[in-house]
Amino acid sequence: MKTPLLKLTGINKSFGPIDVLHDISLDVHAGEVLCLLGDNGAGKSTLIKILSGVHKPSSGLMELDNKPVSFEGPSEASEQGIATVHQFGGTFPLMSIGRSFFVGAEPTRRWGPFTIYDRARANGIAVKEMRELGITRIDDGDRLVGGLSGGERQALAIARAVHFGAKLLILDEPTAALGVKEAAHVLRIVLQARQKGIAVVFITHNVIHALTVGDHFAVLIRGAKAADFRKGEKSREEITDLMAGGEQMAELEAEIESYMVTGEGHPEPAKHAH
Amino acid sequence: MKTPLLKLTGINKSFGPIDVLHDISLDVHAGEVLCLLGDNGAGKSTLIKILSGVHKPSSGLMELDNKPVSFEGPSEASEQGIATVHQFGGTFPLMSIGRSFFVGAEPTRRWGPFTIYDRARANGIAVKEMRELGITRIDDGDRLVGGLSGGERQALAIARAVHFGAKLLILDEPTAALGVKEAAHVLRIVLQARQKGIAVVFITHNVIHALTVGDHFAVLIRGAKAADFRKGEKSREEITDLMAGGEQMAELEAEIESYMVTGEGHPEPAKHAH
Amino acid sequence: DGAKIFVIGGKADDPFWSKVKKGADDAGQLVSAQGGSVTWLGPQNYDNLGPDAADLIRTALSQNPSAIVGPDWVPEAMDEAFKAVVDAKVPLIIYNAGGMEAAKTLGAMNYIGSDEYESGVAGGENFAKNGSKNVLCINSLPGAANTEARCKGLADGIAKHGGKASQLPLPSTSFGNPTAVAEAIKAALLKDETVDGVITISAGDGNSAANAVMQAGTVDKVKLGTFDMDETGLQRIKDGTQLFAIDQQPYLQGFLAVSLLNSYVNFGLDLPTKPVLTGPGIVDASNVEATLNGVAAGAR
Amino acid sequence: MGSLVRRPEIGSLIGLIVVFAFFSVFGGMNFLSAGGFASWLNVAAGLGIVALPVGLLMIAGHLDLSVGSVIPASSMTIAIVSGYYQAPILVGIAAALCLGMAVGFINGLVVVRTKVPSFVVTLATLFAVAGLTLGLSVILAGNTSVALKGGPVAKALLGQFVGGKFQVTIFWWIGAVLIVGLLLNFSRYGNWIFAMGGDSVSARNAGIPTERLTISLFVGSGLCSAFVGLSQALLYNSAQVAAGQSFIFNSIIAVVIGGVLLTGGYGSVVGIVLGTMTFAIVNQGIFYTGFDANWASLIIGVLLLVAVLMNNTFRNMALMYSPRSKKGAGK
Amino acid sequence: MGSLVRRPEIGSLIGLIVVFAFFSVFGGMNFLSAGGFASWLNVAAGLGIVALPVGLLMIAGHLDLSVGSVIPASSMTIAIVSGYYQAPILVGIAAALCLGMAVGFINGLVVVRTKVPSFVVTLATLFAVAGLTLGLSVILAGNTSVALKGGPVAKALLGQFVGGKFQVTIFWWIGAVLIVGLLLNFSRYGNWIFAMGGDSVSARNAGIPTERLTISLFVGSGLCSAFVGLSQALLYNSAQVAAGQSFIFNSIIAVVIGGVLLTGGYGSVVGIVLGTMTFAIVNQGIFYTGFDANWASLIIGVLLLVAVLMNNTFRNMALMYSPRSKKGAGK
Ligand SMILES: Nc1ncnc2c1ncn2[C@@H]1O[C@H](COP(=O)(O)OP(=O)(O)OP(=O)(O)O)[C@@H](O)[C@H]1O
Ligand SMILES: Nc1ncnc2c1ncn2[C@@H]1O[C@H](COP(=O)(O)OP(=O)(O)OP(=O)(O)O)[C@@H](O)[C@H]1O
Ligand SMILES: [Mg+2]
Ligand SMILES: [Mg+2]
Repeated sequence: MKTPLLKLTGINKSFGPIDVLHDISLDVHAGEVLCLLGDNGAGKSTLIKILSGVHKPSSGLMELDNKPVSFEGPSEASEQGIATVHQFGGTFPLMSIGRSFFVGAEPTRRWGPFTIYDRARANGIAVKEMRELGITRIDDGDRLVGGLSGGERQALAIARAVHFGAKLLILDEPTAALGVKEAAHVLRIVLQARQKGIAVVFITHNVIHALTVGDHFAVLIRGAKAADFRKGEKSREEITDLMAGGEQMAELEAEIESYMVTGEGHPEPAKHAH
Repeated sequence: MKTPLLKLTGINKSFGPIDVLHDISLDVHAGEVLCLLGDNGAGKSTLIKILSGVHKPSSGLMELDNKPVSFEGPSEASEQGIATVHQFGGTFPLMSIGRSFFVGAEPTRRWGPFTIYDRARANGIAVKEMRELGITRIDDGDRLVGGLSGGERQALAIARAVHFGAKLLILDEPTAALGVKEAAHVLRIVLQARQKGIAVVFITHNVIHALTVGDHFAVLIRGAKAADFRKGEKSREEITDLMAGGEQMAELEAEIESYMVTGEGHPEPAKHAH
Repeated sequence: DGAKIFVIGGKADDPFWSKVKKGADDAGQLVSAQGGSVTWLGPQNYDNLGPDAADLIRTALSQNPSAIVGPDWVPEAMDEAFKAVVDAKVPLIIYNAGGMEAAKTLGAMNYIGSDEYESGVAGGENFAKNGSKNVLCINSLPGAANTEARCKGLADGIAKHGGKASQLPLPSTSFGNPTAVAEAIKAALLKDETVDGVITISAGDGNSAANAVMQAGTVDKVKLGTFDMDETGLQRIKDGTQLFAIDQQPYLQGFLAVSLLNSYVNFGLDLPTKPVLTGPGIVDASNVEATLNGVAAGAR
Repeated sequence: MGSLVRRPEIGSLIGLIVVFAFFSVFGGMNFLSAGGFASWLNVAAGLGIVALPVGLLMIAGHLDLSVGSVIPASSMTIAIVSGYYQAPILVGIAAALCLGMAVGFINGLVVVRTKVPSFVVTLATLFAVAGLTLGLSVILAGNTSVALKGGPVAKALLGQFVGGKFQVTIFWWIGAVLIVGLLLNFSRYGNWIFAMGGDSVSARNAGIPTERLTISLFVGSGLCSAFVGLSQALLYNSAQVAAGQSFIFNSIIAVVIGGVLLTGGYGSVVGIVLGTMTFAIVNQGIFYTGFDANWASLIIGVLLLVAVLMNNTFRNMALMYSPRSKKGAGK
Repeated sequence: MGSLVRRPEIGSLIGLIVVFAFFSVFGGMNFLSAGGFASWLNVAAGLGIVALPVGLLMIAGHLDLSVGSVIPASSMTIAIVSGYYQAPILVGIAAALCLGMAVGFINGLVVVRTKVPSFVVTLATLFAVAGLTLGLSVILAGNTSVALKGGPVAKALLGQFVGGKFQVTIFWWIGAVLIVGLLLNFSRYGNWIFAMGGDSVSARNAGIPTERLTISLFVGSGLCSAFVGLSQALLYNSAQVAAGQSFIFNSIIAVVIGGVLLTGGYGSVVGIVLGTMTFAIVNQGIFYTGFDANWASLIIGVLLLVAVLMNNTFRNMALMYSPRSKKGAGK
């Protein structure tokens, strides 16, 4: 097996007295999608904030390409080719689409003695990359981000990360606000990135999305790694139970189905309500 | 058929020059769940903002219990028993869970000559209602909302609406940020509300969630109502295509599956990647 | 122990009051040499001059003072506090504002100084003497008791000789911005061509006024005066581009008040001269040379 | 246990203790005497009555700069009505209070209707009211300062020194603190104010009458400013027109030192009170130290920074502190 | 087509036109003469040089109150160094500018390190620098006002009236506008400033060196304030200790009238320039009208409100306007 692109060993993280992550060890390989699964509050976002340099781990070792690293801030992580879409934010409502796309990595051109921001190029690239994600309604890179719908904004953040994710692309619930078509585009993009040899960390609460893109799965329960397996090693039901924090979902689902029966006839009762 | 609780006839809405909703007519019945589906930017949130009094329609008629209504603001709608969870916001990061839960409808008790805010009761109810949604880790209603995870906040907003939704409960992508367990709890709660005779408007991008709770489906495409059907009248594939804005998803899905094949073996290829 | 003397005065960064303070501090060196102390209490601003000063008097009184000096700027607001000082048998000298009148009614030992109003009158008379008929009094701090008194006195002084003076109150947005003050004065000069005299309530504003007169092209017609003075202004008097500056000899007000109280507390000495007048004096081309040295030392 | 230490106001309290200790050391017994206490309590009372509603506004996400001209305007109103025109003192008081509420109402109405930031709106009324005060005073009373003699009852209630040292406004301040404290912590309005400052769109969506609430808060701030103005006129038997910018800054400073977020959504009455006292002590304590007055501003600046730093550090520590050590992640 | 009308600055421009028209009618020929133009341009220049960096800071989500004491501190520095001690004028200029940058650096560092809101930090430095200026001036020069005679070169570059009317600072202002305009619209730093003001956490996550950027912006504002201070000293041949507190408010006002959001994230250089000019015209135009100067503040207040209302209305209209009528929903 090749050496992992990113290797975590015994990572712990606490905020003041609150321990959020326990002794997490994890490998991320180039050309593979790692699905990070877990209940609300399990610590997924906290873990990827450590990968992307937002937080520093309280203890533990992080190795990139076999060399120990410690990021002083997000800019160091992005210099190493790690691009992240965080769960919230990441776009700036009062900025134009082009500017928001390139924030922190602006394209420039020479203008006489000056190096100036290349607005036309920024807008062009931003619009093109959004289109790649199936957002075809946006043709003007000067529009303000604030005027976009929730899903459109999410797509912008993802497009940005895909554009800059040289080595490792981290997506924290990227499909949460997206419509079925846009979500499918994101899954496609993730698989394309994988094909290009980029490592992807993908967080989702949607089992189908996870099963569609994941090569490798890690499940967090209450801040500890509860399971770590490869595609095909566990059934969908087992994965669902793990995502629910290790609890049996069968009972809850039975209850839901009992309510559903009160409705007047329905097609093919879905096995898992997630 | 009974008269609808809420009836929209020919609703239009435009923001300045931008037309967002076209001639929408819709019935919402007590004791039924109406699933509002549609692509990103289709106008779903705008439509429910009209129902909840946030926006006024540019034209069209809205009838509640057979009487024409026009809400001057959200407070009038909530006085009529309409409770809404909007897509973003709705909780206040720097307020306690109990206060945030009861904002605008504070429980009070007598204290000598004064009527004072009943903190203990507010906290108690808030924590209990969160627990109903499967959020069992929260036991202190004095904790600040800002310290909750994304899903926990979403659950708080939903718990609040469920508590106050006397007649009509509107949920805009309530399960977007939730884990599988919490999402299942929300679905259960929706079905429970339906059983109690409450009307529910439910927006989601998740076909399975829609099929689980919906009695009635309305699909918006580019601001116009493209389809309006009851449970069982359309197949899951047809619904998925409608949710994608009327486009054929088959091609995109085939592309995704072609990428997936490059992975090393995977279980039961999911038919629809949504 | 020596005398513990409290001096109530204006803002420490006010050019006029910094000279009073210098006088008090210089006299204070002797006081400290004799084991006493001098403490300066001044308001942060002149927004609320009477009440703030009354509070300062009470603050001084709460520290077991041997003696207090203070100006009676707003008698209605401050007299109650001064009476408390006298009731507590603390020797009191009124200075700078109020006059012997106030000192008598309050039961103070003496009055030292000129008076804002009297200074204004002297300025008005001096304008009249030099042929000005229509004078503008530039008030960059309108509404404050001390600056209003200056402009009021000026108007009364010139009126005695048949001229007239009007006040140009500047909005608070201009305070402390010399350009805004200069441009306002220039505009007023352009608007009313009969104006043939300008006086400012402070030496700093005087520099702006000189500039305004220059910009308006009225150097020959408009005569310039200031309350108080600084080196730049005196240089103009020397060069002939400014007519005069009104001098109250603020240094002496602080110096004499502290010295007298110190001698009284330590040795029971008292002056029969009542009141002790330090001004108003007029500095013009005739006596500017002698004044310049004192100004350079921060005493005038 | 721990619930006291956990309160975020602990930060403001420690800031207050630091400056108090500083001046106790350098100001000596005089600072600690009744007169010394009166000296900063009197200042704190006037400032505090204004800082309370300004703090509420700030929690609700607004600012009110117009207090700086409402105070002198109200002073002049009572002085002109009851001093110059000799109307009964009650009429003067009513006129001054109405003036304050009217200015507040206009502020609130314009902010709500036009959506112009309250900073700009109240700045405009600051100038407008200052201009009106100056212009009308000169026209009506022919003077920029007017004397006022209150009757014995008015004096006793509003313009008296208790024990020759303590202004009665201190008691009014205590009353105001109780009312505002009740309002913020124990009434639904308190909830509304926090919600509005936290996210005004969500607050409106939650059914809070944000417009009415905003207007009420501005009226409250106008009322309190007018009260301070008229009580000063009664206390000092006179009123003067002046462009008072100091109250504007000072009230904002007091509120911010008290831990209220400038951006709204967070703050407490206890914090505002502690902030007001801290600021008053820093400002007045300096007179007890014997330091050269030339350095007063420097010392004030440094102490302000120290107080706020203490405040921030301890508030963060308090927010981090959790009553029982929570082992087990995800919590 | 339409791209000009769509620019949000159209609002500020119309606000400016309204007040200009007002004073053209009431101020008559004097206001429209070269002297009349100079009158407000001179004021706008000094204010504008400070308003630019203050505006950048505001877009980035910060405030700087310390300009109010950096200006007199820098005036005093050059006057003491080159006036009192007779050092070459270049040394004085350098000393004054260094002082400004040092204060800015301290502001930035403290804001970045302690996370205390910049309002409080710069308030503390406002007091501290004012105190230091007073204390040191009295110790060093024994005076609170010091005369300064600049040499011919220094005078020509910094303290001259072109044509006897126009201050050279106007040209420095134009230069500053060009530089800041370039910075904000055509450099990556502009992007960073907007992003930081919009959402500083996301900006940091996006790899922007927010700390360095914040410090640089404060240094810039210190530098510009110092420049204004020293040019005033050269222009008026003297320097006073008394604080230029009006600059604090005035710079914020100018920036806000120019459409910059007080909460950060939005604004433009053109807007700041238009706001500065509007404010200067309102302030100085009044002296060209025949109105009684007692009403100056009232008129300033009303015109400010009118200008901002115009501004808001037209900005919203401009943002609503879309070049081609977009039929078809969802767009
Ligand atoms: N800055 C912080 N300070 C204190 N506690 C925190 C902080 N950030 C996160 N937590 C806590 O850590 C836990 C894990 O949070 P995290 O955001 O990583 O969860 P998550 O797995 O991403 O959940 P979700 O699926 O809801 O997004 C939560 O209980 C949260 O309250
Ligand atoms: N206040 C507004 N001003 C201008 N345009 C708006 C406004 N609100 C929404 N829109 C536009 O209306 C369209 C519909 O927006 P809406 O938020 O209703 O979509 P949605 O169906 O809820 O999408 P999503 O699934 O992404 O949440 C979008 O194209 C959006 O840009
Ligand atoms: Mg998360
Ligand atoms: Mg939506």
